[in-house]
Amino acid sequence: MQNENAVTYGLVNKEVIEPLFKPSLAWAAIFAVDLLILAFGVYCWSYQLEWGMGVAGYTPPVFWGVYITTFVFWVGIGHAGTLISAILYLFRARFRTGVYRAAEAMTIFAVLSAGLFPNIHVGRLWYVYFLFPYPNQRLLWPNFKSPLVWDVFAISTYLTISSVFFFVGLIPDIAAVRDSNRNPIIKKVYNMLCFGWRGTDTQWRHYMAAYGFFAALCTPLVVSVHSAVSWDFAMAQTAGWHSTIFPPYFVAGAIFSGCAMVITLLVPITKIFKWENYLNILHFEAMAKLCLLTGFILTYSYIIEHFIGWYSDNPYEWGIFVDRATGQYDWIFFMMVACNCVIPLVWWFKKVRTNLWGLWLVSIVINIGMWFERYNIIASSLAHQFDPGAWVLYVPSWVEIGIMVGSFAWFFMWFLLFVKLMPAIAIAEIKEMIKPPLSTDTEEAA
Amino acid sequence: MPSATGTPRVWAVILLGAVSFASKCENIDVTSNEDSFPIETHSLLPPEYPDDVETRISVGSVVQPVDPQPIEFKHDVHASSVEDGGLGMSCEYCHSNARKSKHAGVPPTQTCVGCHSMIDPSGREGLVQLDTYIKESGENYGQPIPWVKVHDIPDFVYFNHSRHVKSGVECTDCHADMSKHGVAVRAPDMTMLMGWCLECHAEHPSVDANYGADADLRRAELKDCYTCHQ
Amino acid sequence: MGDMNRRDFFKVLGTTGAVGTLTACDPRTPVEHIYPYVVQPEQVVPGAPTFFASTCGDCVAACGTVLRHREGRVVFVAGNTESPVGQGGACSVAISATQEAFNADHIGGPQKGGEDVSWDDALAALSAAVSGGSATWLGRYRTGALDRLLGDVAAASGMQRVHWEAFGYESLATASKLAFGIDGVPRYQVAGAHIILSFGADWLNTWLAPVDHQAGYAAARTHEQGGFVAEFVSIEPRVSHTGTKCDQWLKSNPGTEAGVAFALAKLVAEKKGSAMGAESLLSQVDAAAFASAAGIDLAKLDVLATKLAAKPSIIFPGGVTTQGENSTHLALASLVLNLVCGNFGTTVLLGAHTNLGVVSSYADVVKLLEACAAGSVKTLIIDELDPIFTLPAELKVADALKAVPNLFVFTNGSGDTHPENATLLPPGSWLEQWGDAEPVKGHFQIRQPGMAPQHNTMSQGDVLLSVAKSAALVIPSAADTVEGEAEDEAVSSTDTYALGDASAVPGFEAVDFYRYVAGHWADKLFTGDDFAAWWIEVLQRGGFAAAPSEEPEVSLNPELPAPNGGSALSGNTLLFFPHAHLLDGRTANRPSLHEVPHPVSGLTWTTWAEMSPATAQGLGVDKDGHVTVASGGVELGPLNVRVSKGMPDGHVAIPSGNGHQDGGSRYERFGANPVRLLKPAADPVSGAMVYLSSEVTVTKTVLSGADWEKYKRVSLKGSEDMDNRPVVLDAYAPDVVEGKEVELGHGMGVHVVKDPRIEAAGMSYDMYPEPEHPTYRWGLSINLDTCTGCGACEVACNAENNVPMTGPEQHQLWRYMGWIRLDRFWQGEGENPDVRYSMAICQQCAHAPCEGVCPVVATYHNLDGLNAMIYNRCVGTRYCANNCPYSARRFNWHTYRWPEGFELMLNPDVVTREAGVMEKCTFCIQRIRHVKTEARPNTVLSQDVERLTACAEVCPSGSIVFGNRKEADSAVTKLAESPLSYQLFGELNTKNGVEYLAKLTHTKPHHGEAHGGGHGDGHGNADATHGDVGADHGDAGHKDAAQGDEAQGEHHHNHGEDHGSDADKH
Amino acid sequence: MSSHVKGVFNHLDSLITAIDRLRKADFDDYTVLSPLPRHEIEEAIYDNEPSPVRWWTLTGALVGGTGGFTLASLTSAVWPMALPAGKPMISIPPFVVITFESTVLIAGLATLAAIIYHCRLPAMDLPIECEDPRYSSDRFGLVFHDLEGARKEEAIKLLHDSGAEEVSCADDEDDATELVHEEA
Repeated sequence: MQNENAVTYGLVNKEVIEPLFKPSLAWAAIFAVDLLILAFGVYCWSYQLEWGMGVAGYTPPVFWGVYITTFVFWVGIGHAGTLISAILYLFRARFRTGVYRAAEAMTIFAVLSAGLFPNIHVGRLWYVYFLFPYPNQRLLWPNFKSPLVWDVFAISTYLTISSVFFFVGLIPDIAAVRDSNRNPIIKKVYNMLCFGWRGTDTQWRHYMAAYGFFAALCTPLVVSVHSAVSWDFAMAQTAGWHSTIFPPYFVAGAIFSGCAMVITLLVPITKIFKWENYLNILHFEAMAKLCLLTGFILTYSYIIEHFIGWYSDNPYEWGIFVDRATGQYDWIFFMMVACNCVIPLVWWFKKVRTNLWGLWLVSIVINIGMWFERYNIIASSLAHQFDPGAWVLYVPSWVEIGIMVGSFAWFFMWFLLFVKLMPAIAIAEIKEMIKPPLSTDTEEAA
Repeated sequence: MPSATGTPRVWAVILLGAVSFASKCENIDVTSNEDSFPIETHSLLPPEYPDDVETRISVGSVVQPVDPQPIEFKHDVHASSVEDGGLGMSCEYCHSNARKSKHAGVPPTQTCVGCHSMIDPSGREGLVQLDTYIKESGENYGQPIPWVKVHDIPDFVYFNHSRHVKSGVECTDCHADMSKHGVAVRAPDMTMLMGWCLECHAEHPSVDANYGADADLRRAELKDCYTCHQ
Repeated sequence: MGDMNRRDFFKVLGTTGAVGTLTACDPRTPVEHIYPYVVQPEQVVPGAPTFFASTCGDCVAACGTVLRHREGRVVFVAGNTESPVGQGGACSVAISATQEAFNADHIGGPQKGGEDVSWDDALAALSAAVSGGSATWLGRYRTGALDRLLGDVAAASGMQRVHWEAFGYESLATASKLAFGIDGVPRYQVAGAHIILSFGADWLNTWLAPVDHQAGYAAARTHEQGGFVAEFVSIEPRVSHTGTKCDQWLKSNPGTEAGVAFALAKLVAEKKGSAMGAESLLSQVDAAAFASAAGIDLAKLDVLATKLAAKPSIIFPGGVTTQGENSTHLALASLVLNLVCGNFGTTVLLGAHTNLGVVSSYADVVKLLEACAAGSVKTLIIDELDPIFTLPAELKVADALKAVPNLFVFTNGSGDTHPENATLLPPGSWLEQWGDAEPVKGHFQIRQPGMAPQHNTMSQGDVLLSVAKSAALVIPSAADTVEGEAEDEAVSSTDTYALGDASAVPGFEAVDFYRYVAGHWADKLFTGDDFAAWWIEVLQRGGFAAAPSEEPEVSLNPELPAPNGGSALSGNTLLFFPHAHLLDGRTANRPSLHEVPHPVSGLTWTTWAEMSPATAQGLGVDKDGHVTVASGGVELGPLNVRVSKGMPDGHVAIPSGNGHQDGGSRYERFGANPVRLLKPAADPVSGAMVYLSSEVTVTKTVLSGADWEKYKRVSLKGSEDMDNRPVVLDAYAPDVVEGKEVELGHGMGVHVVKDPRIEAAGMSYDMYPEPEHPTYRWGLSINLDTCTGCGACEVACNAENNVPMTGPEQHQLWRYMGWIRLDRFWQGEGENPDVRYSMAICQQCAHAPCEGVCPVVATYHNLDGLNAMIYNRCVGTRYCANNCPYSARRFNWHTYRWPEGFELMLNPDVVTREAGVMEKCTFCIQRIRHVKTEARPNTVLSQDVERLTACAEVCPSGSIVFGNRKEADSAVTKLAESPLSYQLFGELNTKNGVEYLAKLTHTKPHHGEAHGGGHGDGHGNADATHGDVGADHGDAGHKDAAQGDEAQGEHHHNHGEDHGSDADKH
Repeated sequence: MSSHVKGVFNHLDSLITAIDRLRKADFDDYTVLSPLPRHEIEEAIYDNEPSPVRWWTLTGALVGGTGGFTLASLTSAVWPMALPAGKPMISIPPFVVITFESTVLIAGLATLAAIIYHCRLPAMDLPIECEDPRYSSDRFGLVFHDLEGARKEEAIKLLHDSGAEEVSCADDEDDATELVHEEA
């Protein structure tokens, strides 16, 4: 808090809760457009369900494409939230407080989007329940040795625990919203949502203990989820995927893209809701620095990946890396390197990373770059597999692009609803950052 | 700081990028060659059966009532023992392929004619029904009797009657004791679900009887998915 | 049974269930019925197959076949191992015959002007026309009973017979007649040849008896059989499909092949010191002039002649591509060369020669058409020919046919020849007909129907008999000789189907063609006492071999015309070549033959223009481009471009078979028909059609929008070469023959460095032990040397396993569903094309990458060593397919269905798959299950399984061998132990069930190749390859490629460089 | 009906003072309400005694871990002949992932259960004196739920002395409601 002395407990409540429940015309317009795009995405999916997976541009042996690319992209986005809220909570990083609620919400919605994609992607959606372990008369169970089942476990655990963590964090703030609102229906609903929270000493005591444990549980989970996603690739034999570097590389990439997405989302919100008291250039700069760090890890991973491909003298490995850089997908490779390795370097200049435009634009570039990184890994490796007799070119179809765009609309739908219905800044925790009101202060002032 | 004039420009750039990417998209026409290369759709709504298709309700393992058969064939009269007032015929007299083929076989009209040409049908409904088929078939080889299927094995299941019969599995181990039933029925426990097959697939006493020392291996093989799935 | 008619016999038992997908939400399911037989035939057991021996009727080869019959329909066609032509193999055309019978566009019965007419009316019209005299029969080559019946009817009615086929053999027949006085063409027995020389005949795929040739070729290339590995030299302007198997390609200028053959004959005669009676002919040959006209170095011919003089050889004549104005001379020259080399009686047979029946020439057909146009032909009967499609546009065949008052066309509805004025008479497919053939002099084969006619059809034989009867022709019929009750009884008691009452026709008792055939056989072939027993045996075995014909003493007719070596054609020539599957277009109505990628180009559902890289560059097109080819005002295009290293610069090659303009079948209208570009011309000696003279202009076509989408075609062969990856390894043939240490791949691929200490310590490289296989470990051995890329395995696999046809739009996205991907890698350049075929299928790995990643255990390793795939458990995550290094899995992107009619050809033992399900090769699990079930409770199988899988069963060259690797003495185990055997991408250690045998090469390998990018110094010097040169190069020291270290890698490099410089000096 | 005493504090230190005093005076039926968690309050009331939530988390983790591993192993054993990719029936590396994820999942859910149990959620029937909108904004509360007579007086005095901004008491619900209104 730059000016934490000027902020009082009451002011926090007022400023954070004020923008809720009053949809502006702009908000309504954006929400309407968002719903339209989402409807198109839903149409694309139903079209695909009706006609079969073939309406997507899959070109065997490219069996994974835009859907898995977008899945990994959203899982990656989903990383920043829990990272910020859990790991930074344990490390007591001060800049976390203003950012974490929105970041966590972003996580949940990103994982919700990500969770759609395995369903969109499978050939027989109507049998997708086979992937879950449940007792059945056939005595059949999933294959716990498959990375996809690890994914099922990792993603569903991550979604469950993050949601619980997110919701537990929200309870006192929902109570605050309830108390500040006069509408009896909202009061009633929010009272139910916060389980009648009143902030008694017993409640706070167990709450805080549990919150610490959640943070502790989420921390390894953050690392494990994207590692599990990376194992989808690393555990496969496919050249360009089969690499031990993948888990750290993917986790770094996830944090990179997640932090970028936080910047992308929070810069406009801060401006619109006038939350400079709680979210300001210092927070964004800290996020940008985190991006710079993870961006460097990512660049290093790219270099190492290519170096090992060359050094191994394995024609398949090296073939794939040469093909990525010079083959039919060279422009994707170029996008990836430009957006992830080169352009973010402008954040080394303090002028850029303390300028909201500089932050916002580069963060969007990073998000685009990270999508292309996943596309680069998935499509190019599969289009250029071991057997030269099966080398193809995969181009996505409009159905795939429609569903991908629809997933963004799905994500933003939740986020738009969230900022209007829930306090996007953690009221109680902001208060913890503020010096508590003491009788001595009053005396001094007097 | 974001300004009012800057925002549309940014969106325009993003939109342009999206459009240029989308223009590279594949457009897959699934319906262009319906005559030559038909593709079936999976309707999101329940299928609509044309009026001329008879349907019946079938929910999972629930034992369904069987539709009326064209002839009210009395299994009990044919199959129950002579002491019980039946004819004591063996199952394989009519279902004669059970030992030879994967289908047990439904007898040709010819088989019925063998005895029923000497039996006066008058007054008995089932026999009258049969008689019309025999008369139709007779010299002119008329239409076969359109029996209604009682058990429907899914297409992806490989089931071979002869393997089971030759191994010493009795007909009544799976089918109801037809000497006690009239028209063909489904035994209540014969759910035709995988779990039901598994109940005795590796456990049936015939495994020990037939394979002796190799029985353990054979039991494992009997649980191989490829034993029953194709 | 005596009173049954043929339809009742095959009355269908309808126990096939509905294939519909049942979604979970709707509780209703259609009621299904069981329709039992009314009278059950004794030999039919519902659910069990019945087999009928028969004879293929799709080309002159007439291979023996076995039809698998299930519940009233033929579901699979395989080769008959008892047949000398074919020897158990079957080609793609024979296997796809079910698609002819069940074709949705098959006409339901006789038609006139698009209207259905009754057989009675059609036959009455035909009888009236034939008995009116001056009828002409224009049809395919026919042998056996039909030939005899035609002869009888012709004699009695004055009918004229013209027997011609596109891509026919009139030049060779004329040359044989001219040189040796035989009717028919020689039979080529490749098995004994050490040197195989061909002048453009596509003898492995479409020419004469390809299945037979392939079996012989495989024998000649297998050193275990003869102690040698034959060397194949191809002298032709373009590397044909057969030419892709050659060890040396001598590129001739188009039109000069006859000269090369004459020059070689002269050189061989000089070396052998004897011209075997061709002295006067060869004295007129100027070898140097002929060689230089052909653009081939005389020294190379001299090397070749030395080999021909020293070793047994076989020389094939020219084929369609090289059929120019002197095609008879080319055929003659090849016969003379065979004579000089001493091949008659060993590899080239004149006694048991190939029998084509009556052979008329293209000139005869042209003459007939002129007569038609002039109105002097009153009655024309066309027997399964498609003259409008297969004759040049300039002849205006359609107009000529319209001028015929009584036109009758035997056709099942496909093809372009169905003019308005014609009466179409559907004969049905050969799967539904009685008949016979005499493909080789002295060898007789029976054609037995495998099912009742699916449509209202009547075979040619039956039609002719009916015509003879109603026209009351008195003909010396074969039926006369079926005398006495005994033989009559025999024919009717064969229990195959019963005869009706014999109608009393004066002097003519055979009421149907079945009886006629039986009578013919009784008359010609039967010598014993018990006709019934003999006949049953004939039907069971599919034929009858009379005593082998004596090989005659060969003497060359001394008065042969002066040798015409031909001259190189100027300008851009159209090199017309037959499509491997579509032949002259007669099979273009079978979707499966379009669906299977063309073996060399990989293109499907299209016609393409093949050109050399330089030509393509000159035109500014690449493999994605399009061109238009024009000649004499006829334009053909847009055609897809295929850039091939096996093309001469400047010329363009276009395959036949595609592009019916008015085709009766929906599957015939793809692509374009290059015959339209040809100018009508005939060889003056034999009257054969000239395919080689047309000068064409090629222009680039730029397409956009919908046109681009429509003509955009993707070759289903990924990379042109192996990109230095160890897919198809090679071995140096002389090393193999001499039993030396064989080094596979010559340094190509990944060297897995293994530490000997690990094994010494008793440790394993594997994290987990190999799974146990208690009884069976099914394995397949694929010989990539004898594999000719004919594609029979692909067609058979698709037919056996109900693989859906997806069509051109889906192919643009590579969604070909066939489980076999026949890869073609063009490794070499110039004289050594070094084309390698690889049959990529599921390798049935013991440590399969696909299995571990399936989240629902839909794929797993079973106790028999199979990589099982349970379709109904599959959710469709497609992870397995991503993880398959062999890209062997196929995914059902849509619920592909079969057009109406085609669902009848489905194999009832295999389920069809719905959208979202992964599928792949299962080693024909339904067949494995069948043999295991037959043997139970024993585990030792009661039958030989070497050819159990569909691909192995039909493979004409026997390159695919199936078996149990747990049995030490099974063929597949022995092959796996061969030093030539390797596993695909063995360094991945997936422990495959499929083993490949390396391709053998007669080119001394260069180690530099492996590291030098594949196009470097290693190529283009085939002259320096055989025998002495380079014999000092590294044979020793490469005991184990797996132990190769850095130093050895360098060693390889040095050899490459050394050799390269040697070659330069040479 | 209860008779409660309610003190509203503006300052944290005053609240802590009040808690310390009333503990010395042996009051035990009181509740402290605050808009944010402050360690000072917890220390003052519970003397740093750790919350029992940790046992829930530990139990959940142990159950989840063993459960996950057992589930994976036992289900693999149902089909001993269908072993994918040659991996043994119980392959440790893949099962470690499952074990880890189920550990976290069950531990997290157990912790959630702990909150619900120990915080007595849902807390819809808290005494009326605990309901004050200011407690979630900028005021602290210290309420006694059921005091009579002298103890009540003592409590009121104690609150006043500690620096409570406002002290009120009521004998039934209506009064309490009134009090709230007064504040507003």
